[in-house]
Amino acid sequence: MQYALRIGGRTRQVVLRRAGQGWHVTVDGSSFDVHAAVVDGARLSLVVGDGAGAGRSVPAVVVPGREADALDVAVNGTTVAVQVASPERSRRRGGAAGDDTGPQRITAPMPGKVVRVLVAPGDTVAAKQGLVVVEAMKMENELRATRPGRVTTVAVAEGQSVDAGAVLAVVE
Amino acid sequence: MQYALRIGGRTRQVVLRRAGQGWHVTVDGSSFDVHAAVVDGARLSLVVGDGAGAGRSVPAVVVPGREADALDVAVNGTTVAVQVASPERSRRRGGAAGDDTGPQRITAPMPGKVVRVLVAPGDTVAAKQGLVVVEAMKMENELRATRPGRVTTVAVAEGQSVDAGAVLAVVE
Amino acid sequence: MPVTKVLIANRGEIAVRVIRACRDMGIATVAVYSECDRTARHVRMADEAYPIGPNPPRESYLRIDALIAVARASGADAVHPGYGFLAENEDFAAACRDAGLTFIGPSPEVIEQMGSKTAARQAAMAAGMPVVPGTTTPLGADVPDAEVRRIAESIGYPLMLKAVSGGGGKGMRVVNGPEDLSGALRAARSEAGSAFGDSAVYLERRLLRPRHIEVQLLADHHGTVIPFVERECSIQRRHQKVIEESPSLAVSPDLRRRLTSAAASVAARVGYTNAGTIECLLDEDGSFYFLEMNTRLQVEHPVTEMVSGVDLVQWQIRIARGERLTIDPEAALTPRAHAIECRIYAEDPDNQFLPSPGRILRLQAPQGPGVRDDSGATEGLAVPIFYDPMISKLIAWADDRPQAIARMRRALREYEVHGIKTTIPFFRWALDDADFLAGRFDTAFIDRTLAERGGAPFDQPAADDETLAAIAAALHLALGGGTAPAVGVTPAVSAWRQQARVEALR
Amino acid sequence: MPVTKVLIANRGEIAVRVIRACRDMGIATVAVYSECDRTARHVRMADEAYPIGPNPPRESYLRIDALIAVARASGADAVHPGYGFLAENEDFAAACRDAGLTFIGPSPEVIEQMGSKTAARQAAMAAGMPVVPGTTTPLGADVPDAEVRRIAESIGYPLMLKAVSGGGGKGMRVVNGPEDLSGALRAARSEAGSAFGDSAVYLERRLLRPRHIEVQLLADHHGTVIPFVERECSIQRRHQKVIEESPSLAVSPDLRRRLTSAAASVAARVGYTNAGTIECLLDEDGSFYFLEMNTRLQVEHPVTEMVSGVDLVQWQIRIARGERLTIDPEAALTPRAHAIECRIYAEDPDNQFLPSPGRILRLQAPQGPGVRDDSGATEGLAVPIFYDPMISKLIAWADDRPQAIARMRRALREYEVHGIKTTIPFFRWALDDADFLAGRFDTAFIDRTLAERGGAPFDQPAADDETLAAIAAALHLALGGGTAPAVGVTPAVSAWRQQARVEALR
Repeated sequence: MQYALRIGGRTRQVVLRRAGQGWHVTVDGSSFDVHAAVVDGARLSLVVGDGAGAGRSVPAVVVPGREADALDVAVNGTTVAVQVASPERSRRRGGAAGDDTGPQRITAPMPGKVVRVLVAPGDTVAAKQGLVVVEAMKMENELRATRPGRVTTVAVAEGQSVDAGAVLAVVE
Repeated sequence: MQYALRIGGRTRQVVLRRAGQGWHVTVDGSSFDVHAAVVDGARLSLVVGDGAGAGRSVPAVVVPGREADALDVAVNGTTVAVQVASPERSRRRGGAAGDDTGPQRITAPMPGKVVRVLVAPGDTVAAKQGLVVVEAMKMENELRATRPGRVTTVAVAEGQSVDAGAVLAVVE
Repeated sequence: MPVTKVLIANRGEIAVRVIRACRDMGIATVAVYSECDRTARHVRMADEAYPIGPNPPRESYLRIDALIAVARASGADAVHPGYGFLAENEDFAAACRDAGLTFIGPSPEVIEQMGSKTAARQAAMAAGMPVVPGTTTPLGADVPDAEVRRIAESIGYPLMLKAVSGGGGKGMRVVNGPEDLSGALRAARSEAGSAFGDSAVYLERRLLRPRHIEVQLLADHHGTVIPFVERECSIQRRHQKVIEESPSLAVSPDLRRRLTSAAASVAARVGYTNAGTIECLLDEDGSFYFLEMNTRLQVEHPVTEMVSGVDLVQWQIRIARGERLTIDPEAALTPRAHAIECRIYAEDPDNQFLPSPGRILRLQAPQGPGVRDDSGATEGLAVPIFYDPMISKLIAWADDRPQAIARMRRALREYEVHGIKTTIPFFRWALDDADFLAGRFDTAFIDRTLAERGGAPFDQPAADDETLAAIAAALHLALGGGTAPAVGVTPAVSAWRQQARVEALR
Repeated sequence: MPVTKVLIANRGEIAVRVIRACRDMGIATVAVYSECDRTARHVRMADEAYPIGPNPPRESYLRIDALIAVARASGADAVHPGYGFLAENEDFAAACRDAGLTFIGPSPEVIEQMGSKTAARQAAMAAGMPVVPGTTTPLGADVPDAEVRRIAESIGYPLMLKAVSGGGGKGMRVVNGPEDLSGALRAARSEAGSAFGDSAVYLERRLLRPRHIEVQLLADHHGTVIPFVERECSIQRRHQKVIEESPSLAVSPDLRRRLTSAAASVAARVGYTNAGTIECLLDEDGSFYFLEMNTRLQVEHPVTEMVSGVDLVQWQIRIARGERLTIDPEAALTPRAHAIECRIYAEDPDNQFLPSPGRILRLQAPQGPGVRDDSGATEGLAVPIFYDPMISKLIAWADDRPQAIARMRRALREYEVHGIKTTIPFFRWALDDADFLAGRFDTAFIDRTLAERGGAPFDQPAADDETLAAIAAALHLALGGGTAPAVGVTPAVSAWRQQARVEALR
């Protein structure tokens, strides 16, 4: 079995092959002998060592991520976002917010309610200037421009509920 | 919806009818207004009162029982064995162990290994006389006759593994 | 006054905490819930449950009329407000008293007096406790910006802009210079108005590197006030505490004596009863200043419980019943080892600690010696967006601070919360930070840390972790685990499907 | 002696407990496991894991060669034996020493001496501690029944028949009269032989209504022996403790002084080191008798940890490292409030406490103030039939005994274990029993209770509970929940299906 997994901006090729009681695993060419056991639908117990169950104990919790075909994998006290790569998926991923060039797409970091819109299309804004205030969990969070520019779109109105990731405004 | 549920040797007729946000429930003719919410596949939250969610809070955990069509229902700190009754099931249930008359069927209370058989068919045994010793979880458990009688069947041999409920011996 | 059945006018972990105290004392409990809290832990744990309205707090947990009606309907004879929501609302305390209910907290009069931060500062001064220089009267919504600017200049920058009726860091802003004032004033007034129904603010000189130190008190109806060993609460983000400990490394036995007796004097002077906390700033030179009094149980009360062995919530109930305090005052001021608390929030520490609500797909709390987890969450339930995103408080106790920190590290490593982001990665970082370990910090610790790190994530997988994650993900997929919740194999999914079915049946 | 990486030669909750202590101290851990324990909690928690054989203990957890091999392979420099299995096996302790490993426990010589119950009795007598009248030399398998019968008559009935190498109630039988002797002898020898590899037994006078009281000790390599406040362990079934508490209602400060100093004398006399426990019988007239010494950590050690604030497992490691005990002896003998422990077994209290193994379909442990749960179980895992059926120890701590009991009741009510039978219903009954509450009990409490109840179940649903269960069952079915695991909706089921798939892939 072979999987292309995108982690931290880089795609890894993972090849699994049954070997005795365990698995012979290569990740981008590096080899590991792993014994794997399912604890429940999300919990795996890995023993990385001789493939027969002796070695480093790595409990892993694997749950669906927020995006399609994404997994959040918790190992060793950290959570790693894994995108299961496939051709369709790669196309869908273009144009994410937060690029250093091009238009700034200001998105809601969490679901909430727009309590105040501080700018209108056509406004010129400075870096760090507040654009939209979203309330969630009793806190007001002012979302700001990262760089100076001109507001081209305000996509929400005061009082509107927004989902996480929803575009609030675009600054060019 | 209607269910015939066997609890503590008695069958109850439970009728469920949606009523507003909740349920109107009758158990053998007694009425209850219940608001029910699923927490997960085994956990229910019931509020027994006005049917609209106000009243006594009854968290319930419902898991499959050991027998077919059985449920173990934990409510109020106790666990109630519930048999979902149907015509086929009723027939299957005859002749349980532990009756006060008729043959005594000595059954394994837990899975384990038979370490010693103390009687042979034809033996006369006194009340409380040991018949078979089953080891489970490092403890040897001597299973005894409840009343005096004659051993008609020894169904197991030393060294044999047995499941919970397996008949070990019959004394008449 | 009788306390035989307590209505808990709150939700989340504090509702669970109060239910446990009541149950330890054989007292019946009544929970209330908003729509999204129908299956919440406090609802399932309580003896009775009553719906009080839609999700927004103003339509449920802040509705005094609905709460009093539930008390009547359920036959409750007492009300515990928890913290937040109506815990420091004198109208609610008065409404309970008027309805013949025992309010488990101080009198409405004291709540009102100490609830006004400006009146509280006056009370502290009258009791001889120093206060931070600042305005002594509230600045209402009608005070123009120019007037506020004039007052600000007379106090001097940097300063703090705070809600008169504030609490929990809401309606609070740092103002470093005149250019920040208008924006901060607008934000603070708006937050204060929406959180407390009062948009008045006041100004206070901002100490440069203060520690936030506070004194827990219990006061009975017979004139006894017991102060406890101080709590160190300087580790804050957005003016909300995230790590608390007791005792403080910065407080000597002599300072403890002076600080706690000053705090007790303030409580005694205003006729305080029940549990309360005097919050102070401790300056680098060892001087301390009254900041405000919280007229309720604090989030961080378990830290004091661990180092004193006293159950503060049970004492709240006993005091409300009219019992006399029988705690040895000397013992209360002698720390029994060391305790530390980490507040586990559904927040993303790598995205400015913004809330990260969602469904908890896997949850396993740490256990074992010296570890306590006060949680309001359960696996499979969603963290709603409407309320404070704290899901649990993890407390570690051990002989001394290094051992308590080591135990907390172990407990954080055991803690499994998956499906949402939490502050756990931040704590794992902080508990290894040299400044934190040496006790070199003040209230700006996190802000400085965030600035210094320049966006470097706290939850930064090492190359080795990424490789292990790749292996785990591949094996998960190979062994039949999917990626999509809708067709996945997690138990929460069956719950969702079932819930959908329930909805369809309605 | 270095302790930087500990191999834990055990499983279940005690392996988890030792991992936690190591982690609190920054020490690496190595777990071992039999086939059925591959996904057990201790395996997942440890830093490293090694398989040591098939499920029967003799083929895995009792294999000294396999354990030493794992220590070598993993680079562990120390071994913690836990309790049970090889914890009191002098050959194992010696094998560790020979392999250059630090054995976290006493020397093989002391284990051997105190492991022989008859030699231990002689040591106690030499130290001036009274012993129960009985045989002073072992009765091997070759001693004929008639000879044993003769000795029994010289001591007098009723008497106890005990394994010389016994422990944990195994190989122990009550003999009320000559007619019971042969059966009891056969059973005790067989159990002792299979559990300890030594079928020798001895006889002891049976006191009529004794309490089982024990003294926890720590002893370092520098001659210091610290005894702790006694534990009360009279609530037993099949000679195994199920409820323990500290302090005992039956022990006055004066008796505590005499009892603990006698216990410390025995330990000092034999050159004892590390953690150990002197078990005693306390007669109705206040006289106490040495019963045996357990040369290892006890199951019930958390009770002492809660009332002393001392982490016994961490001290075991520190003593093994050669550190000096720094615990204040007076503090160790001054109870800090009250603690009580209930052992949660996978047993059916309504079927003679027979084991009830199986899969745990739902598990939620209680939390909050004053509650500690030391558990080896996790949801979805099976309790294997091969080992001790204890899945967890629940400990409650509070100001005094009534409050500790009230808190334990609350914790038991919070405890959700479904899919298997447990002893929880028995504890719920016991904690409401008038005799237990008044402290009127001895070691025959449960046996008498069972006889008096004549089969009345502890887990007896009231009519109201049956009606609620019927409603819950019907709604469960109506809302899509099934009855059969194979097509059910429980999360464990997906795990089963997945496991099946894993098996199929192999």
